Amino acid sequence: MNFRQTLTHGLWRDLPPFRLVLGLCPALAVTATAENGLGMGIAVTFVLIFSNMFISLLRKVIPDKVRIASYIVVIATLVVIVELAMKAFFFPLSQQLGIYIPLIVVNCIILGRAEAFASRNPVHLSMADGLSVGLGFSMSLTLVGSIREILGVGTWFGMAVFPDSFEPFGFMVQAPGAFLCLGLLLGLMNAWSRHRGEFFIQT
Amino acid sequence: MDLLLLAIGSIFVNNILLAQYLGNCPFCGVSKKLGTAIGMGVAVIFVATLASIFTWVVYHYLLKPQGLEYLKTLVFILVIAALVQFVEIFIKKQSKGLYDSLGIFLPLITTNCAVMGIALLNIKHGFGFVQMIVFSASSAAGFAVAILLFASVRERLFISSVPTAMRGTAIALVTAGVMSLAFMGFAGMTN
Amino acid sequence: MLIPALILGGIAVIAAVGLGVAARVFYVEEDPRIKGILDLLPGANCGGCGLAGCSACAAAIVEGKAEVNACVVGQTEVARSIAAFMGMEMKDNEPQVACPDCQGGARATRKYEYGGFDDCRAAMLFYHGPLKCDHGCLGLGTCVRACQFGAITMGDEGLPLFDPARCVGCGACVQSCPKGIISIISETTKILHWNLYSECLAPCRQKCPAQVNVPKYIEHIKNGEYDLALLTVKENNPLPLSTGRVCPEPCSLACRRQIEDEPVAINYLKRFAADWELNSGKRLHVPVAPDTGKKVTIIGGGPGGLSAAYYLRRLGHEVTLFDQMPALGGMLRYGIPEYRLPKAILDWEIQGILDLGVKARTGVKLGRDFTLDFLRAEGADAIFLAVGAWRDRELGLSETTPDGVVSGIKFLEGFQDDPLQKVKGRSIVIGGGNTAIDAARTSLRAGAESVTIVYRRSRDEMPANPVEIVAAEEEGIQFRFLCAPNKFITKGNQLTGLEVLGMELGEPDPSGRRRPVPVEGTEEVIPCEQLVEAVGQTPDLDFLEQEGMPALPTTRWTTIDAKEQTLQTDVPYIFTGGDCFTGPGLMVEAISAGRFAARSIHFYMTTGEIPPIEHRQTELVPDSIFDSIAGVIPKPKVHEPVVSLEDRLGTFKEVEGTIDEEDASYEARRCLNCGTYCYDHDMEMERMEDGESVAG
Amino acid sequence: MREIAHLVLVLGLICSLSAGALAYVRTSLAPRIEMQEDFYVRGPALERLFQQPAKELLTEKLTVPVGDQDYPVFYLRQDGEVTGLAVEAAGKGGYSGDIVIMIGLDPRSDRVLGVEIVSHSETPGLGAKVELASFRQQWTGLILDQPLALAGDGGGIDAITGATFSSRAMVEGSNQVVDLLRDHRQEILSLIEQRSADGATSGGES
Repeated sequence: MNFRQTLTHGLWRDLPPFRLVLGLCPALAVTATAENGLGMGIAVTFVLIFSNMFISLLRKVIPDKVRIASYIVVIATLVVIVELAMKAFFFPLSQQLGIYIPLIVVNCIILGRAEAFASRNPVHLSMADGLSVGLGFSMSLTLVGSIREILGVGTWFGMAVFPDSFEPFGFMVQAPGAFLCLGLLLGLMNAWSRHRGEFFIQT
Repeated sequence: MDLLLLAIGSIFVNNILLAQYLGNCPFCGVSKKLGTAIGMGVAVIFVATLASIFTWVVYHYLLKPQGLEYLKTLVFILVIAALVQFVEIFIKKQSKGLYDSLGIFLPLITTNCAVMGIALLNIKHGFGFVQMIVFSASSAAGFAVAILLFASVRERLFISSVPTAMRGTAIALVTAGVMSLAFMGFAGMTN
Repeated sequence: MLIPALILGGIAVIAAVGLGVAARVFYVEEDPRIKGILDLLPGANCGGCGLAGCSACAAAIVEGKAEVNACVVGQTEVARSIAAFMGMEMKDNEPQVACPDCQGGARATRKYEYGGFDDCRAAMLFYHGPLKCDHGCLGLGTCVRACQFGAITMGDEGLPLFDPARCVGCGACVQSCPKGIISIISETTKILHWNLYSECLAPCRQKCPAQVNVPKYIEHIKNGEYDLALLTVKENNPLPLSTGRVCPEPCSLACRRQIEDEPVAINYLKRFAADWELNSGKRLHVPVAPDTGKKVTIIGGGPGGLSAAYYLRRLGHEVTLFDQMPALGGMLRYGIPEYRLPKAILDWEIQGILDLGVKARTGVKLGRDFTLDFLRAEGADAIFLAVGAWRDRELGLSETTPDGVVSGIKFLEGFQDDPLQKVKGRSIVIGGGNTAIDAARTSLRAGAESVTIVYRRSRDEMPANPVEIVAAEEEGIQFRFLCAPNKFITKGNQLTGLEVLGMELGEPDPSGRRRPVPVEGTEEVIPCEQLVEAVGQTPDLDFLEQEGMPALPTTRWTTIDAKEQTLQTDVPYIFTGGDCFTGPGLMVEAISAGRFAARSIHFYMTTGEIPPIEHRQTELVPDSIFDSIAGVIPKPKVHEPVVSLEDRLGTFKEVEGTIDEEDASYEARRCLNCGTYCYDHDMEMERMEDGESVAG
Repeated sequence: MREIAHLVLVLGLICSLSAGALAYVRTSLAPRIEMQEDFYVRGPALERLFQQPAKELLTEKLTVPVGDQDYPVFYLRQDGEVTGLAVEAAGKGGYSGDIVIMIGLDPRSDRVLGVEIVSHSETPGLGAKVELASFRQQWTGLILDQPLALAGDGGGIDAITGATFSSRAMVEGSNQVVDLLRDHRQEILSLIEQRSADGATSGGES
């Protein structure tokens, strides 16, 4: 992959979590509102860029046997930094996201990109990859969050989009709505890929 | 009585999978066959309880006295990863049968956010030791129940007519949504 | 800052040491490849592959239960490195695609109405499915759902349609089909395939010696896909131009349509497709497998040898053809006259085979110019003997052959060398086979005053193609049935007549035909100046007597002895087939033998062992014989354009023409697209709905 | 053995480095985090209880340790007299963890000024109804001299239908405050006196 492809592949071709069916937990858990989705997406993007960077830098130093453990430590460190920074600067958001912030550690996307990309590519490409996948993830999460917020609360990023007479479908902001929304979006995505004649793999 | 309520509450009402969204990757990945789902469920109960005990001890007797609570994420993931790997190596050597039925699921659990999530929730809720054990085991049992039910549904789903675009994970998620809706019905139980 | 660093570092050290020690103490022996693959996998343990984590995935790949691209996270890069690790580099393998083997499906008769789950496997649980047909498609679309690549769709007729462009050959559909109809096949498997009793075979396909998938190519013609139709034919028959002209159509004798009206003119359709390629000006691309490095030598450039050469080449082997005659084609060239098979067309067809990379050496005769031991020493991994049956049988009416008497093959061969030679006076041809008719019709064209065919049985027993007999009658050839040659009448050494004896039919002989018995006192002399003895041929096996030949056993009919199941002779690397193995037979039988030998030779050279074919279909499947068919409206078959009688005499112009596209489409629509148990009875109704007028 | 030592060394080093880095980040961000926490979590509750801007109130923070738990206490002083106390307590036993409440009272009469929810993670539409004013109204005006209880348990607080669990957690939290006041009232008041004396001195100096 050249630089441009690296920079764009996460936006459609490998768009998480739709194309890469990974990182479902945050996609479900924190997308009750568009703001939460965006916040989570930015947090993941930050971790992705820097974990890719450090792992790419360290890829020649780390012995193969402890590479997964080392990656986890690097990722976890970055996650804790995000956690602290969020508390210091975006406190309400950090309250909303709760334990899902520390759980970024076990988000397969990050470890997956680290192993599949950063551990075998130079720094600038790895960071571009992190940015690309991270942006794709933020986009998806914001989209799911927007749909759920608009239908479930009747607002978008806190702004009212429906007249007062609108009775929101409360269940959209709860767990069932999350599953349903993500499932239907995935289906839509598949239909679109098929329409465009692309192959799609999913498990 | 409180403990019983806690257990029932965390199995049904606050089901870790269907209400807290934790552990969805293996939920979608490993729920295609009932047999695999059972193995995974049992393995999660075992590991989650064990990992919770370890992390709880580390947190309360190592991190907290030193004022290092903020390191819990980092420490927990290390402890869980090492623990799981150790248990895997141990079981593989000691009991072939146990390894085949349970052990092979162990690596999958390291990055299962349910396990890490339960460990973190224990701290967040400020549970005591006994509460912690009850909560961990029953939350993991909640995971097992959900994945078992889900695998049964998916086995049926496999032989039914699903629109092409919805096949696979898409329909699985929608089904999970319906199940989650059903689990909301349990909310009245603990009141 | 020091304390946290110490604590965390300490935890890490303890964990690492603990694990290191544990890994030693609790070490378990396992396949080192698992470890190798595990190192290549992302190690995220996400379960995206549907397996229990990366080590389970690695183990599954090693055991072959998972594909090298099982990992969702790793994507192509990881898949490629795993493939490289497993020694399965993407060498240019033949593409493998899924292929269904059922044309019937929903139109098969039902045992009961099924209203359960829309899933074939579920339906199978109830008395093996709702269809009477054991091997037919249930049409519930389980394979459609199993395909991850959108290569299968459900067609209008309740049959899945496969898109080879999208198929990646993953085999998910094969596993999902409870009837085992779908198989993942490459061109190689198609060539090596032989019809089995357990398959769904239309009667025509069962009867065709070359096992051509007749309904499939007719279906393609119906859809206007002439290229696909021809490629379908070429899967089993490399000489469609020639067979399209001279084949006596055993397939159409079995055509189920003749229960209602006339059989489908299958051969006209084949000829139409073949001529379409000829006239299109360019050849269709025929896939050839990657080179195997094995060498095969084929002796005999007739239909059997050409067929074997074609298929062995397509299987990736290096093939050299040897022929004693100056040009390839064997009996097609030297035994079949120009007016039936123009030489230009034959040349074009043979060139197509040579273009695949088959080497040919003509004008060299086994035994005279080279020996089998020599070929072996030259590096041939296998030898295929397809020397045909070139020795004329003789009646032995006199010790010396008078002037004017010639044997059938010699006579016809002479016209290949000099097409313009003339036949003077009255001509008699003895015999009732195709060679006799060919000789008679050739004589007529070469200027004979009159031509008489003398045959000792009646017309019904004549082995020649009925079409040929009719054409000969039309052209004015006289027939003397129940009439046996008795004595040459000569003047000096010149023939002046033939004394014949009347016969009558007695008890049936072992061949099932009634034995002709002479009737006393019916001698009669037919005056003639020219006489062709066409009373049968035998293989010329004199070369076996030469030095430098391995000891090959022969039979009492002077044919080469070989195992019928494999066509392998007692010398393992020598195979035989065609006329020199069976005695004189049809061209299409020789073509079939060529492919069968190619199969055996391929297995012999690549694996050393030739797997026997279980349940090989050798005669009609009894269930496929119907005595009535419902729902078919009679419609006459098309007729080939023929050259008028006036234009035929004196020239060797091809007599029969090719039907045009419109007729081909009409004729293709007459096909009932049969399976073993089923046929397309909705076809007529459908056509009426289309508003097309129903003729006849 | 060398190999294992190498592995251990690398892993240990990475861990130590990251722990060091984190400790640094943590130290530099700690004051901000605490401020943010107080402002967003406690601020709104305090504002509603005392009808005064949170910024000023938040500076008047005491921490009362009881056992292994710290109770944050805020106060309002008028004319040298403490006219309001706000005590925060974590009510145990909600569905999804503790319900942190803040009870405002007038220390002169022990009359409750109001009860506010600081944080909770209850189910929206069910347990989250503890936020409703109509439910919290039941506390206002009560005198906190004895433990409270739900009506179902023989007390005076009517539980929210369908959310007994959450309601009980609220009551549990209130009872912690009752205990705290009973046992530590003097201690708290003297702490406040001391703090305001310090503040007055420093104020006088400036």
